[in-house]
Amino acid sequence: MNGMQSGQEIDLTAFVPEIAIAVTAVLGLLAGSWLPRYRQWVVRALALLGILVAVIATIISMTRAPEATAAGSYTIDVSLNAARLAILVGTAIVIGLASGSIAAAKRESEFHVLLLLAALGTIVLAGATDLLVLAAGYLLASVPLYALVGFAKDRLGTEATLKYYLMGALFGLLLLAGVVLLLATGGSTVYSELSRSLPRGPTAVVATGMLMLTAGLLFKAGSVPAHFWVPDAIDGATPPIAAFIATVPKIGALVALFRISTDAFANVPLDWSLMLALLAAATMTLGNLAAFFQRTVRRLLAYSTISQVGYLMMIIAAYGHPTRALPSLLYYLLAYTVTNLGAFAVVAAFASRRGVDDYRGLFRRHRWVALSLIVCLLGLVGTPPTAVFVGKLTAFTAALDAGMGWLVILAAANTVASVFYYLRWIFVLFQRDHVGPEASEPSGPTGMPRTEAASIILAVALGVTSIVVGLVANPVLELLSSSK
Amino acid sequence: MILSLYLILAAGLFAVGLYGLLSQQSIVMIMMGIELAINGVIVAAAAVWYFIVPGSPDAQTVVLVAMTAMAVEMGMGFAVTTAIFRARDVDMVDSASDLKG
Amino acid sequence: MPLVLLVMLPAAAAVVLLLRGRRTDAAAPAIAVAVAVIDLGLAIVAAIARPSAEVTALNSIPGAVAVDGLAAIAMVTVAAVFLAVVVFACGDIGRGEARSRFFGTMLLFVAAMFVTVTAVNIFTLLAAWEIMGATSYALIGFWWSEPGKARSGLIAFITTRSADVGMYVAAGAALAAGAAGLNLARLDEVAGGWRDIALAGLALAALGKSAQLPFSFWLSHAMAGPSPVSALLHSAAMVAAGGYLLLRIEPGITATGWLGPVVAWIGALTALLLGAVAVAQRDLKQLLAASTCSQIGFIVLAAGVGGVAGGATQFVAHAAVKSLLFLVAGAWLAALGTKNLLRLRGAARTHPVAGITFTVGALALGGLPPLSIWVAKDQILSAALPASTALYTVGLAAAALSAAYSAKALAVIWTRPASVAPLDVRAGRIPVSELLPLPALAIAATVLGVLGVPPLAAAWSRTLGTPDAPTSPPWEFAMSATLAVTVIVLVVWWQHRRLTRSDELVADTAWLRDWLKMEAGIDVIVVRPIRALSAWCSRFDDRVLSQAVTTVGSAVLRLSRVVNARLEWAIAAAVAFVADGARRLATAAVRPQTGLLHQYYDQAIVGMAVLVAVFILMR
Amino acid sequence: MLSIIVFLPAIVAALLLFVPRKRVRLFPWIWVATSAVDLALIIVAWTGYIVGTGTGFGYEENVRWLPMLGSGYHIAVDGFSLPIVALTGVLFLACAVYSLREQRRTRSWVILFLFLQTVSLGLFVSLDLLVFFVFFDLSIVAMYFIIAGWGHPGAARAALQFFLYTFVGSLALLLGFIGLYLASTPHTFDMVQLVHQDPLKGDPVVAGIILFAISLGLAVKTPTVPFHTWLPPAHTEAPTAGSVILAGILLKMGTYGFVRIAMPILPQAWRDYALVFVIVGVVSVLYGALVALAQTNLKRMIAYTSVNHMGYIILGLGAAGLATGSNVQASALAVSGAVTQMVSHGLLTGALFLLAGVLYARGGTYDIGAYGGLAKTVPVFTGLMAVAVFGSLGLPGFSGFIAEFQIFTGSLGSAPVPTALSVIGIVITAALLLRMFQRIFLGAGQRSHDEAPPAPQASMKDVFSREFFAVAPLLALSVVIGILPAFLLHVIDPAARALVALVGG
Repeated sequence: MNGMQSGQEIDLTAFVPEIAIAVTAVLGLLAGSWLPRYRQWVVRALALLGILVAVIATIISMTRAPEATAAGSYTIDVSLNAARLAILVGTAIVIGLASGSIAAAKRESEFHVLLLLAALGTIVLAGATDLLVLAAGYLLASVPLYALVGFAKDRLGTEATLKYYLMGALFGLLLLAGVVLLLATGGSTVYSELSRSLPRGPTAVVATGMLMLTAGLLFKAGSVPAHFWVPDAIDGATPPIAAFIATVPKIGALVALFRISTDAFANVPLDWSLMLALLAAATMTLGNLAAFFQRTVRRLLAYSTISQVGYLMMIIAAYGHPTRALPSLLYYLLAYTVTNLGAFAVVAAFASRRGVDDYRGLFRRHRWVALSLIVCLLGLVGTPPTAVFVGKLTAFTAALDAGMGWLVILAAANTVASVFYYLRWIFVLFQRDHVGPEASEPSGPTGMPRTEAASIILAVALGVTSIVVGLVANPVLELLSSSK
Repeated sequence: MILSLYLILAAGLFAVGLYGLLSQQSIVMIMMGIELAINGVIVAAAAVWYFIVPGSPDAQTVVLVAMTAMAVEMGMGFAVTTAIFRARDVDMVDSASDLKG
Repeated sequence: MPLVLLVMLPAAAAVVLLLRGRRTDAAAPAIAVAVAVIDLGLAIVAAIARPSAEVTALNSIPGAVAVDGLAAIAMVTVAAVFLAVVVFACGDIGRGEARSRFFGTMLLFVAAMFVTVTAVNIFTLLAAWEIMGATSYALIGFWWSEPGKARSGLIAFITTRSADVGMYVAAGAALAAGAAGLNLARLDEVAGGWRDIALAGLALAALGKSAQLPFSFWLSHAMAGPSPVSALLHSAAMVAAGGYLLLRIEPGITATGWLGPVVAWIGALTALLLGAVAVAQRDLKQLLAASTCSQIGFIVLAAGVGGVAGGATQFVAHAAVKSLLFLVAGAWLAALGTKNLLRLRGAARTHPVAGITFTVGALALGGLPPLSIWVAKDQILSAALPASTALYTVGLAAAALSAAYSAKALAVIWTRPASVAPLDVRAGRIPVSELLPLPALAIAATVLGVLGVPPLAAAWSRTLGTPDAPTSPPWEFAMSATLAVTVIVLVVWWQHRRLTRSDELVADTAWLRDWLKMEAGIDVIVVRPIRALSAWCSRFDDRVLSQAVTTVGSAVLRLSRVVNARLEWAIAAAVAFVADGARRLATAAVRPQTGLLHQYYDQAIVGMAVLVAVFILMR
Repeated sequence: MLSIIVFLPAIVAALLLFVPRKRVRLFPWIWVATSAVDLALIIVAWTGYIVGTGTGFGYEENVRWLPMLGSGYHIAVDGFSLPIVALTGVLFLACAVYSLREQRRTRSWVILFLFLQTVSLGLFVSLDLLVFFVFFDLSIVAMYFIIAGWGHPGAARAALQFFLYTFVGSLALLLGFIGLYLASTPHTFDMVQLVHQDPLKGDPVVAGIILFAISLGLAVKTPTVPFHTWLPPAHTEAPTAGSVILAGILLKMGTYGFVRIAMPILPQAWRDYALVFVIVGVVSVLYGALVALAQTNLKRMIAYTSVNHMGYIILGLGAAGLATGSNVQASALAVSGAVTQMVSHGLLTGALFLLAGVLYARGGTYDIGAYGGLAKTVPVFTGLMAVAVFGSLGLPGFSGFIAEFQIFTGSLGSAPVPTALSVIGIVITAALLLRMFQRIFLGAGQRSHDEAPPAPQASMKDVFSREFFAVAPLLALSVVIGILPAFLLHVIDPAARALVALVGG
């Protein structure tokens, strides 16, 4: 309980980002209910403004020493700040992607508000060092997304949201149960307390509690065995939302998982690292294999995100060597956010093309988008010099350093396998010359809706970014490894 | 001694709920199962607070959080049910299986 | 400097001619002759001045050439023969032909030959050696459009090159043995197994080039080329180069101890068997070809028994003689359109110049004293005699055979054709340019014998830097001389009779019949066995040796097909198997994603339960 | 200086992306100009290098890129890289000249090749494992697009096979690099430092594993038996210029990796396992030759001869590892022979593939049996092919002989039997190349062939000037090296000696 004594009075300035988002959400809700439909862009602007503020605040707080506040239940350190940045930027990008499809739609403001709330919940997830905050964050991060997935209220959207919601409910239940079990055995919900008290508790119960708690995070991260919602939800939701749920929640969940592994579970006399390694192995393998013969790009990307989570879990499994693992994890998360959103941006730009084959000849008509798509996909493969390559490199290094050679070999094998389906997509981009005239295209060069320009610009920008981030990896890594 | 009784009760609730949500196909029934299980969790939390860590606010908060979760998910669940019922008037999960593979 | 010019001049001319192509066809002969003349002069200068040159090629291995006694002799010989051949070719390779390709290749060839004879180390030698082989391919296949010509060239090139493998190995062995810069002269200094390997490798390459057993067959294919090519290849260059190389490394060969006898025996047997083959031939060029093998065999024998002086004499003498004979044969081929002995009957009478010069050459070839080759052979034999009597006897027999075939050819060309259907004289006039070189060569063939006369012989040996050739006992001279003379006389007489007889002479007298008895006796005692032996040998040569090679070749082909089919398939199949397994797994991996939520629930819960169990049991 | 040479093509490519499509006819000429300028710069660098030290590293640039990972943008040239860099410049120029008439999507074609040129140059000058790996992977990507985008009908599959195969290799390579990184103290990816540290001196087991990983990656790229099965389809399906670069440059990345990374950084392990490499080399030599002998498709045949020629390189390098005592100097000869072979193979096989492309442009098929007696109709083409054939069968006066002679001579002392066996390879190679030459060009005329429709030969045109000026310089260069090898060998020699000093026992 010494957490209570410390930081009894909560320093609000440390929470500026969270507060900014929350306030923006509330304001957005209020404004949205007053504004006429054609003026709802105000809410969008408001949301972006709030995010901007939050980002600036985050950058400022990066300069400050890490601190545990709110009775030790919330820790503001480099991982949280990195997570904040990734989440906020990701959210902003999603807003940009959605601007085309959602503009002047009714309930636009709700869309943005829900998005902001989900982002807020994810941030909380990333910062929590207390099981209760974790649970709260989980709820806040999940519930708005249920609504967003079904936002279109169409046939597939509702089915997607149904599955997403029911899976979420189940794993939220497990998470709560886990909280209670750990509380019962550890006598507290603060990580620092738990790390001291858990080793003394009855192992079987502790083990069950740990896994049940983790189950919730696995759900958010979309990892085995809680991955079932990923393809269906991403397939059913609108592209911007798909991009969001495929990218942003994972950031918070994985940071939280790393945090809880190092802060709370480290001393438990169980091979937690091996457990995580097994989960990582299962996740990456299943994701890659399942992606092999996907015909629609969204499901393909969905499974590819699963496999990416597997690689990320590989880093978490190496939590024993935080000096190497933590920067690697955070960098990989940033890189993954940029690259994955880039790929989804292309999908959003050409929402009409669902199947892989619909992308035939894209290189011909939209050279830049196609190029950035290629960059992003090769980036997801881990081809240098994209950002994910550096991420994968550090990941492999960390895992090898932690003595998990087998896992690295498996990851390498998986990477090779992944080449197969990414290339299938890339190859289609050039294929036009082998098939007939341009008439066979769903949308001609001019036939492309004007509204998706934003997505196109974003796609190109993200493609460039993912290379730039790769080339200037060093300062980023230095920044990320400044603490711990 | 008493604690174990509470825990048994909690476990029972949890198990029944789990069985419910695994066996049922109707969305509403599944939600019922989830609620039951959460109730079990709440009971357990209360017991923990009373017998193991009296005086600590954590356990109480757990109860609160659990109840919030219950409420929120209930609301969410009915929203989803109505939505899907509107979209394709079904309320059974197995009749919503277009997304697969 | 003269040395560099000697090589560079023809090389440069060759490059020009080959690059310009047909455009220089007209000028090609003139250029070639000019180069040949200058080269002869340069060769003589170099032979006196004994220069040496060196260019840095590889690290620590220079490309170096130098002239010592042996090289000087060889150079002059090559230059002279080349001049003769080129002059002849001006007439033989007609206007229509791709002259600049022909002369260009010839010049390249001779440049390589010059480097070969003057090479100081194995690197230089091998370079020139291989270029010689490749150019010979181009020359033999000169008429590439005619079916089989190119193939003959290929067989020649491949056969010699597979022998050259020995030279590559030799180079490596020499370096491993530490012979500084792979110097040929130093080979005998270093000791141990590497030296033996090196020398064996060199010897192998040499035997291949000089068409010794078991490589002889390629030479008969080499006949596919134009006559000047055959003349050059067989007399002074390609084939002779093999013998020359053996002479050059003779000190090393003797140093190894075991290699000498092997080489000597190979040479002796080649001389014997191929000589017999020659006797059996009905085609003039084939006969000459076989005889080349057997004559070079003597050089090889000399190198084996350490008779460098004799070997060198043989080299020179044979160069003159054989180039002469080939040129005449070529002239007749061009003029009369045949090289079939029976149809050449009486050719000497219709073409006196060619006939006479041919006669001189043939007599010299037959070892008629005191002509050049007789002297050379005797020097060799007398060197072989102390080594082993068996060798000596074989050599002697071979000599007898060479007498026999030369005599056969002589008899044929001089025997007046049967009155009916004389081959029309006007059919073929031999152009002057083709006649020009013949007398000179004939004279050379005659007088080169003086090299064996004691005072000169001593000088000769000094030039070569070898101990004086052991002067053999008088009876040896006597015997070989008588042998040669007898055989020649007998064969000519018998052959002549045969020809005339088989034409007419219906009625004949008893005493003639007695003669016939004698003739029959000779027939039974001498001719039949020779015939049989030669026939068998030629069969052996054709069937067994060349067959062996063809079978080896086809075997390699078959093997490669098998490798291609089976192994390639196997590896590809392995890859395919992996891919297929991945495919199966992939389909399996999608199966859980049934789209039915309650099944997701079951799977998730079961998964969690398993995880918990594993996790608890894992510690 | 060096960075300019490396990135000039990429910069031009980037600029070209903004040039409107209307100007597409300019692109090939721009490419030619760029490659020419680059080559000129390389020549300047070469002379500067000789005039300067002539040994060790020249034009060194070391920029901190990822100090966190102990990796930097560290590039330089030395006796090993300089010749291959020059080769790269030459071959790309030749390809540029050859594709002046490229009609299909010229824009992407030119840009891809310029990009690939930067990648290749960058790989050969890089002194940092990560930079090396980056370029190694990018080369695969670029080549994938070239094969898949411009190849013959079966290209898609061949390209995928190529990509997967070499990508597996590159990952093995990456794991090996990471292993080296973790083994070194302080952790670094810098080759020079790694050579200096010799991190795994004391740990033969790990060294063996890492050497295995690295060698696997490089062997796939080289390729050696049994990792070569991607090569024939890739070559057969690739467009001509693609085949040239693939055979001339990309294959060298494997062998270059051996001399640049595997040998100097893991000398002890190299010594321990040298015999394996020798055997692999010999097998590749003989196997490649035998299989090539059985081919009826010209491009496949050339591809297999590549396997054979690469085998010599591996043999020489392996023998250098076996060398002891007096043979060490000899093995220096073998190493310089191996490097010479890289250059020589680049030139000659490049020429052969270009000529194969010329043949295909005329006859529409690579089937050797479909041709015959072409020498009548296309004398110049015949001459070029004859020179290329004789060159690549290792005839003296061509670079191939210089290379193979050095390899054989230098290796025999250390590995007598394997070397002697591999010498047989040159006989088989000679036989198969000449057989091919005779079937296509010599003889009475074209033979009637069942499978392949006889190619139109009466109407066959002789080489166009662009084709001639693409091929002839390569052959001329090969002859120059064959006659005056000193200028090349003096550059290679110091590096070879230094390497042998590291590896030689």
